[in-house]
Amino acid sequence: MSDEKKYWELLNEFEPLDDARFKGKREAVSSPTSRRNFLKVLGLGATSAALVASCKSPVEKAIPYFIKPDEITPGKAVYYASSYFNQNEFCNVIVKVRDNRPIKLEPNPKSVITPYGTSGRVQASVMDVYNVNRYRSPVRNDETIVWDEADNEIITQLKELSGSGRTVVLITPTIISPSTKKLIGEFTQSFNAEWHQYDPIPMDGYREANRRSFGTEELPEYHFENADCIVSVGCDFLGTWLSPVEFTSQYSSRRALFEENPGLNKHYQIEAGMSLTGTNADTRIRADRAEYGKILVHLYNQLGSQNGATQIEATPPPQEVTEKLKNVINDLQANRGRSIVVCGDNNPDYQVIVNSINQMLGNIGETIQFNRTYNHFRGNENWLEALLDQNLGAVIVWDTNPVYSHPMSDQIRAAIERAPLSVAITAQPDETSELCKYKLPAPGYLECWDDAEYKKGVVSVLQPTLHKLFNSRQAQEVLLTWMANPLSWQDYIRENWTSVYFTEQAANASSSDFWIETLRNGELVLNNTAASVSYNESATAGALQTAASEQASEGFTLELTEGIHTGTGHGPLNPWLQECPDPVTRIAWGNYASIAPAAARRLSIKNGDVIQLGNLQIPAFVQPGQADSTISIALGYGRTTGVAEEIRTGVNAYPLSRVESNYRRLTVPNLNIEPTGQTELLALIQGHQSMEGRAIVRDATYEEWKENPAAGNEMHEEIQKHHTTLYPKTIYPGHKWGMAIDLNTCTGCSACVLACNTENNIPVVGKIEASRHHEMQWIRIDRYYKGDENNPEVLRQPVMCQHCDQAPCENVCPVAATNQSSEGLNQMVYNRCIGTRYCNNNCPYKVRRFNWLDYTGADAIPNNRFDPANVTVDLSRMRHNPDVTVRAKGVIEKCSFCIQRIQEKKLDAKLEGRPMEDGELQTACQQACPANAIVFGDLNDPESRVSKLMKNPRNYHLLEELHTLPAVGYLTKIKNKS
Amino acid sequence: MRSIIYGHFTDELDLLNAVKELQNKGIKIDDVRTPFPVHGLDSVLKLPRSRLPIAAFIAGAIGGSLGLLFQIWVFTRGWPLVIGGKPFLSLPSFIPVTFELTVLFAAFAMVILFLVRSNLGPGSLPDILDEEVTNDHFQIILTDRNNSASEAELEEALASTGALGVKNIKTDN
Amino acid sequence: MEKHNIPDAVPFKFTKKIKTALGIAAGIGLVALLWAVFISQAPASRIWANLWMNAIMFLFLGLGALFFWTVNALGESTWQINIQRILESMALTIPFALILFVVAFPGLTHIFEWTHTEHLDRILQMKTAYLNIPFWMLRLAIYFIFWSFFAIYLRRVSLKNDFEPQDNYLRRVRSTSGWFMVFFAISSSMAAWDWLMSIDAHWFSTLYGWYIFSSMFVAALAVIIIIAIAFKHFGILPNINNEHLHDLGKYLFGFSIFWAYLWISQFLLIWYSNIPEETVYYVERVTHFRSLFYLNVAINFLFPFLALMTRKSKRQPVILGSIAVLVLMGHYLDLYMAIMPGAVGHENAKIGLLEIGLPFFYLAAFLAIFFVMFQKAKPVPENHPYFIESSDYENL
Amino acid sequence: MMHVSPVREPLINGEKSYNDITNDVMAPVRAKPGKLWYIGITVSTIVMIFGFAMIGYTVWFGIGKWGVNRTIGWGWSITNFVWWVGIGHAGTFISAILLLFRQKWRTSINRAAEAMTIFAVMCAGIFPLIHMGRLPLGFFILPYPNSRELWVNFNSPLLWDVFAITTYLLVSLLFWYMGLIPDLGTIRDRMKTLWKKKAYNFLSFGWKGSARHWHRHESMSLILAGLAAPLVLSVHTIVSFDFATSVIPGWHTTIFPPYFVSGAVFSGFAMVLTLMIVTRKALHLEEYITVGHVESMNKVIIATGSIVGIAYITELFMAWYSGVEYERYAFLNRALGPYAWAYWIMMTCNVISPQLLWFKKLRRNLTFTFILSIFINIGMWFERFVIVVTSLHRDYLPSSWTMYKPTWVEVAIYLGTFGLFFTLFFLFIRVFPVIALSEVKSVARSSAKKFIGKPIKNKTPEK
Repeated sequence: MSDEKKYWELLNEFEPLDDARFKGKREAVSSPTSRRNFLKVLGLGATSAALVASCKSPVEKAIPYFIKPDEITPGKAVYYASSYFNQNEFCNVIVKVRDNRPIKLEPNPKSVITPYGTSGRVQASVMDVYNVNRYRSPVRNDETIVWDEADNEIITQLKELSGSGRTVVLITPTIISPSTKKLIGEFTQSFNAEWHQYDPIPMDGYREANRRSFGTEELPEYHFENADCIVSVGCDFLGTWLSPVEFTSQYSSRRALFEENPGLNKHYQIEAGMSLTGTNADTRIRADRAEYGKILVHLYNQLGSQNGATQIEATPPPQEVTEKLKNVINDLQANRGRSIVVCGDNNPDYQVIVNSINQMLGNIGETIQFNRTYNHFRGNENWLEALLDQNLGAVIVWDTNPVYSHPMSDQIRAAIERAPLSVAITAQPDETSELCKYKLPAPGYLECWDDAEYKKGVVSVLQPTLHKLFNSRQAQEVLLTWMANPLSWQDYIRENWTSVYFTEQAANASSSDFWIETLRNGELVLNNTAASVSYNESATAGALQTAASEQASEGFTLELTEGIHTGTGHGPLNPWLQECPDPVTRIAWGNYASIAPAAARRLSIKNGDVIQLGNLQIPAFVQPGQADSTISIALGYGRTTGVAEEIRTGVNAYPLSRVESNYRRLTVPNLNIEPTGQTELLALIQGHQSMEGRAIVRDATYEEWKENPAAGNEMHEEIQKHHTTLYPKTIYPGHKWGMAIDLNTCTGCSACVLACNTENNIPVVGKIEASRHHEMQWIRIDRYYKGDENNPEVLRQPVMCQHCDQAPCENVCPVAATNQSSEGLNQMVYNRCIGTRYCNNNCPYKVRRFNWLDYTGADAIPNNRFDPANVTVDLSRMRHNPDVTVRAKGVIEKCSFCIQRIQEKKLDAKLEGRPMEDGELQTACQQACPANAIVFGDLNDPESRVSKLMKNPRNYHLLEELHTLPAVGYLTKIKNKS
Repeated sequence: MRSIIYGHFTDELDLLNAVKELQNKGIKIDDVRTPFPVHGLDSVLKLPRSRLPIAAFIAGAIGGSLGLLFQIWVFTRGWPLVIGGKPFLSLPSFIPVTFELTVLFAAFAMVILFLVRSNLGPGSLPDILDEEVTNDHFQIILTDRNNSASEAELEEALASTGALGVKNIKTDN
Repeated sequence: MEKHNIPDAVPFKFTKKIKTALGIAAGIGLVALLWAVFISQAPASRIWANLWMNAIMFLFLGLGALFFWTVNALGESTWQINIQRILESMALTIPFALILFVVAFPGLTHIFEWTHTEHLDRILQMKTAYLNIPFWMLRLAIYFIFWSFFAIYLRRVSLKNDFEPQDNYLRRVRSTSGWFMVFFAISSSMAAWDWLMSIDAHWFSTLYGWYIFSSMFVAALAVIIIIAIAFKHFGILPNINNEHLHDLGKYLFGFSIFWAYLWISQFLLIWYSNIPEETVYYVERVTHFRSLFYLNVAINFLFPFLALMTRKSKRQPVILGSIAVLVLMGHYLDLYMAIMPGAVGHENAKIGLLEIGLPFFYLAAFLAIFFVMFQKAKPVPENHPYFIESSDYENL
Repeated sequence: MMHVSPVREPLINGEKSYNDITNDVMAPVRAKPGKLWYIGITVSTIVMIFGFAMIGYTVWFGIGKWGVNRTIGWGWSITNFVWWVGIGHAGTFISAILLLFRQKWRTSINRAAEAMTIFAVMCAGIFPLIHMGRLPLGFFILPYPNSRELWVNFNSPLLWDVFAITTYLLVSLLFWYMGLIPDLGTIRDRMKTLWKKKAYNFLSFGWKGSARHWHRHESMSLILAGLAAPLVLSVHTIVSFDFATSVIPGWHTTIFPPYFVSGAVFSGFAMVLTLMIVTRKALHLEEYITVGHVESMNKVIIATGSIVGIAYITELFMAWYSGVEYERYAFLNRALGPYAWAYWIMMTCNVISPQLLWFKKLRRNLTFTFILSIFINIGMWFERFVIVVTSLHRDYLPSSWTMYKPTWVEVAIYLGTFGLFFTLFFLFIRVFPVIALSEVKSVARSSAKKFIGKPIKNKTPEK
């Protein structure tokens, strides 16, 4: 047996280690038992949630309306423009509100930042609003109090403390809201408070480097769409870095390879751990995390020699890396002014080198511009000093959780406990808020008024789409109250806008029109004031010196990365995010230490073996492509407070991060691995990594494509030619729906998966069920490795129901619960399904999902609900899309091509007496895709985009040799290999 | 009121001979009862071939056609559905059910007819003259109603074939 | 042993009259062949395919009889002892079939696509390890050697018993039959793949071997029935009675259903999944040979099924005999459907003088060998331990 | 009387008179059950009840309590289903097909084998029902008229199964019971207690042994056999269609119908042997179920086992020959993949071990036969496991490949069906004669030791 073969076996079929854990006793949910009850409670829930914010009159019953409010039509959704912001993710969104409940977030096509596509976290965020663990009213220590009491006590103490010279510290995450900033300014003045912004994964090192290189702390905007050559040193710009949704759109626009758009960019990724971006790279160069500095110096030296910069003495990176870097250097040099070099390390020295390389290549002002600079990531480590100071009087923690996310957790805890006054203003309990004396409940962002200036000169608004569910108050409202400002927060924002932005525009004459117009659009774009920066080379030498003199790491280097779904620690609260498998490892529910196959073999570590790393115990996962001496762990896991017991997963790795010369460092050198002998369950959704040489994801190189646009897909024509059939052709007289998926633009970000979850009421099954392969997602993103285990090529493929014209599943259902619609949809009739799972067995794509247990509470049998994530309690059920049936235990479900959307748009067109337009109808996955990889439409219309894509030489159907005639087409993956 | 004269043998070959002997004497045999089907007895007794197979064939044909027609009706008239791209009239798919219904109808019709024709069934009370008939007695039953000969002559004739335990009883039916 | 009143068999004479009749039949066949070659200028593939088809049919009759003989021996069956010499003589035609195969060898390239080694596609290249001329020939030789050996050896054992009853006769026959059965089980399927399935070289079906076996067996049964009725009629085997015909009729009835069962199993499964690599076989036949395709099922299943359902028809020589003739022609058609669409193609495949005439030659040859063989031995194996049982039994 | 050649082995040993036969066979019905019987029925009833409780548990909480998953939708449930149905085939094969082939040795074993058929089919029938996610709505599978004019899918092999299994159970029951009524009459006439007499009379439908009845009965039995023979073929054929109609490599193969039938008979005979070797001993029926019977059954086993073996090899070869990469992989994976152990258990038990039966000594060795029959039972279970699980666990898209491991719930349900089977079997041997009395008597004359080779006394002339 060859080594390669062995390797795939090592990774094969992760066996659930501990089936005994699966006790299945989850009847904790004390709620309705029958379907009738379910409906009743749904109604009640809606009532108790009161109604939309703008709805003035109290309404007694949800449906039917006795007196119908103007803006609500039962069964018809209302859409509001708003925005989502969390850490590094910002999206202008449209909130879909049905029967007064926000149920879905969609991209705002008018936005200049994110006109299409969202991230997965945005999609899942609707669940946060209905989270059962939220604070429901103000709490003093453990005692529930009323707002007035809290206000009075806090104001008194604040005045007292600031009067007595003790410091008042307000810690917030980065605030991008101009109005809030103004308000906080007023607050700090009136209470003599210090305001600090804190980012768990900060970018203050970048800002410092820019200050040194360009004399400005601004974070520039990157134009990946203009870059012909992208070189990323450990920077996950498609997954977690700076503004991934935006970057994905930009990047993918250069991957959509058609005759009219033939310029494929070239992407090099030099990295240690396998990142989402790395898996998409044309060439991925594997290098240890400890080599990044040397690599940057090497790049600088080599490029500098061609661009007249001074060389510096430095040991070059290992031979195998330098060998591969030659191409990188040549390509960068060849694409001066049309390339981007980025590095994903918060070390200011590294960033200074990156800046000088970009300067050297003439990229500054071209692909990297300081016009619409980013406003987020303003956090730094300065707050620590103030907090740990003995003079600390009051600490107000606003929706931030340093106790969890900072390595000096213990000192912070002590400081907060010591402080005479500690107040937490947050929606959901967290490790920090629980320490505070006062816990003031804040609403979720869908219940809030706010504004946001994510990028300079692009200001968005947030408006509530739901009456506050609990007795909560926005932090801004709290501050207003404390300052005794009589304005409501909404009016405050409006006044601020009138004074600041109204004058900047000319389209609306009256300020109220302007306000309404802004709310309608969700975004105001101010004139672009081109900023000029002056480059200063002098900082570079020092940075190069520091980087070149870095000590090599002994043993392993640990690299902490942001979890693509969990973010900085917000994700674990959201069961959808936890259940969505990581796009690289395909593991859901929890983190793990990724180690290289060679290292794993050397240390006899297998998937799930718990290892000791510093003082951390964490299960190991053998990750192909991982650098030999680097271990990668995702941050954001291991939350304990505010997360239901059952869904507490993973390990908090923040304590291993460090602060070095006042910058957070997410690497730890000189670590050793100790196997503990224990094992832990990993919910590995995809057990097999190799395509086994099958033509599942068809790929070719850019060169081949230029020769022949059908490169890699030659067999398509061959197979079509040999298609014989014993059946007559089925006629689809009206529409014939179809979908085309561009494998070249898809990055695997999983926004589609989460959008589908939200749109189609897909249940959450929890870690143990997921590990038993009982996951329910209707769309999955298959990931295959190809080639060398040390640095495999990665191919991805989103797979949902293929809606075959000759579907094997339909044939075998004994009760005809699944059949073909007259529009070419493979229909699934839940009511009729008796759950034989025969269809699923006979589905060659394995896209059918079975309700193994009563995940939703829709089952007729009482006391059997299985809901580890508490997502089917009355509150959480309010997020359900009422157009989609909640499936009962024992039925099969699967992708419906969002039939509810099809019907809605068809009806709209019919009422308006016009034919449907191409593109008018979008499926949820398509809508959420920031890469524009999914196109849906009518195959009977030869002019539709999807029809044209189906005729593209790159198009093929999955397993087309079986003659199932899928309605989904895939466009080949084209890599720009050198 | 009639007389029933019966006697038995312990060997089926003796029975066959006795039957032939009695028939040669022109005596009509009312019934022969045996513990198992004796080969050759039906031809000696000149029992007509059973028509149960014909009944089975007819019932099977009915069952099969009903099944086939029903399936055709459902898929082409009742509610035609496109299933896996198959034609509505997907005849090969109809074969199994048609076949099963053929067999089911044939088997049931035949068994029911057998029971009705033989007057057997749950609760049927047989006229058992000798309990050993179901063990090892091969019994010949004569009745004066079928024969012109007298009771005594019948008894005599039966005894002369070597029948054992010849008895004569009177019955109303 | 007590004497049973079993009529004595009359030794058979291969008379001149029969020889003349066979000569005429052979002549018809030759004329048909010559006409096709020289006058109608039929395409070469059609002529070679016909020679191939008839050779296989010729072999099948003998091989089917050998199978019937051995399977009865293994099942300790008795009723067929009276016709055993018919089976033996039919089985002895097997070695002669090799000559007919050899006659068709020059045309193999016209019949088998995979012999064109210079332009094979991807799939066919993968099969060359199995589908190549030397290995194919080797297998063919092995099949013939073993089949001929078993036929000749069993015959010898059987004849020996005629002169001096052997104590171990039954045991020897049974164990030889057992070995034959093991070999036959594998070789019959493989021969079907080699000689028939590989004509449609891309296509495959796991059932194919058994399907061809059933067709072969029914064809052989039909010939056995025809000969048995004829021999009974002409007094050669007077102790063939209605019970024997009834049993033969049941076999024909049952195995016609069995054939139909395999036919529908194969068709239904391929029709149901509709995967191109499999449907290609049926698409060709259903599109271009539509009427023959359905006629095949009608002749080989519907007719014998309906006609032989009653007890009477099975015991009635005229009905049974005519159904047997029909079924024999039906399985000739079945073989035609297996070979022609792939080997000749729908453009050239026809049912003309060649297809109707040529079988007469092969039939005459078959019968000639059969008669010679039958003549050589006693018409019934009198010393067979079950001989009396065979003459004395009844059907219900 | 038909002549029986002197070289034949007697079907009944001992100098048995008809009365002896009656008494020997009826003994278990008459006698008070022994201690072993009580232990047996208690154990099997407890196991059965536990199994049913686990079925209830599954229905209540969902199929998720089993080890099946998104890739392997059918695990033990359908494996067990096919296994039990297969076992059921022996009874019908013995009583119908052997009747058509005039194999007289069937008479001693057909009654018990048919009873086993019915019990096995009952056990089998449980699985397709409980494997449904929504058992309470299982009636949807029946084509009953309803207000929505919705009918079932006649294209679905699972629906064919509904018809096939129901028909099979009903027709087998008819066939078995019609054969039983003369024997129930015999028991009735031997019973001394009035209520028992009445009960058995009720059960025997008032049988009195009239020649006319026998005449019709024989004719009916023959036609029922004629119907049951293709029926038994059709049942496992349709069960094989469950797999063979699909597009899954390893499932979709045309040889499945005859191969499944053959495998069914193979496993069924093994089960008959397992049961009969014990039963003949326990009920002292050694002279009726002789070593000769065992040898005959062993011959059927080797025949069907070899057919199964050839089918395995054909499948393997054809997977290679097809040139289809999925087919090739599926079979390679069977033999060498993670479930190779199951494949080799199957191969060893089903193909290799029965080859030992070529030796006459072993064919006639009861201990060996008993052990072998257990091997075959295991092997045939694994055959179905291999087909169901290894084909599914790695099908077309490697991304979806998984492994399958049963949970204790599945195991308990399987054991529960054993409980059901043996409970019924224990009741059966107490209430009904395990050997077809009248049929044995009808061959006793010609095939019992003392008559063999004797001349024909009177020959019926040709009509």
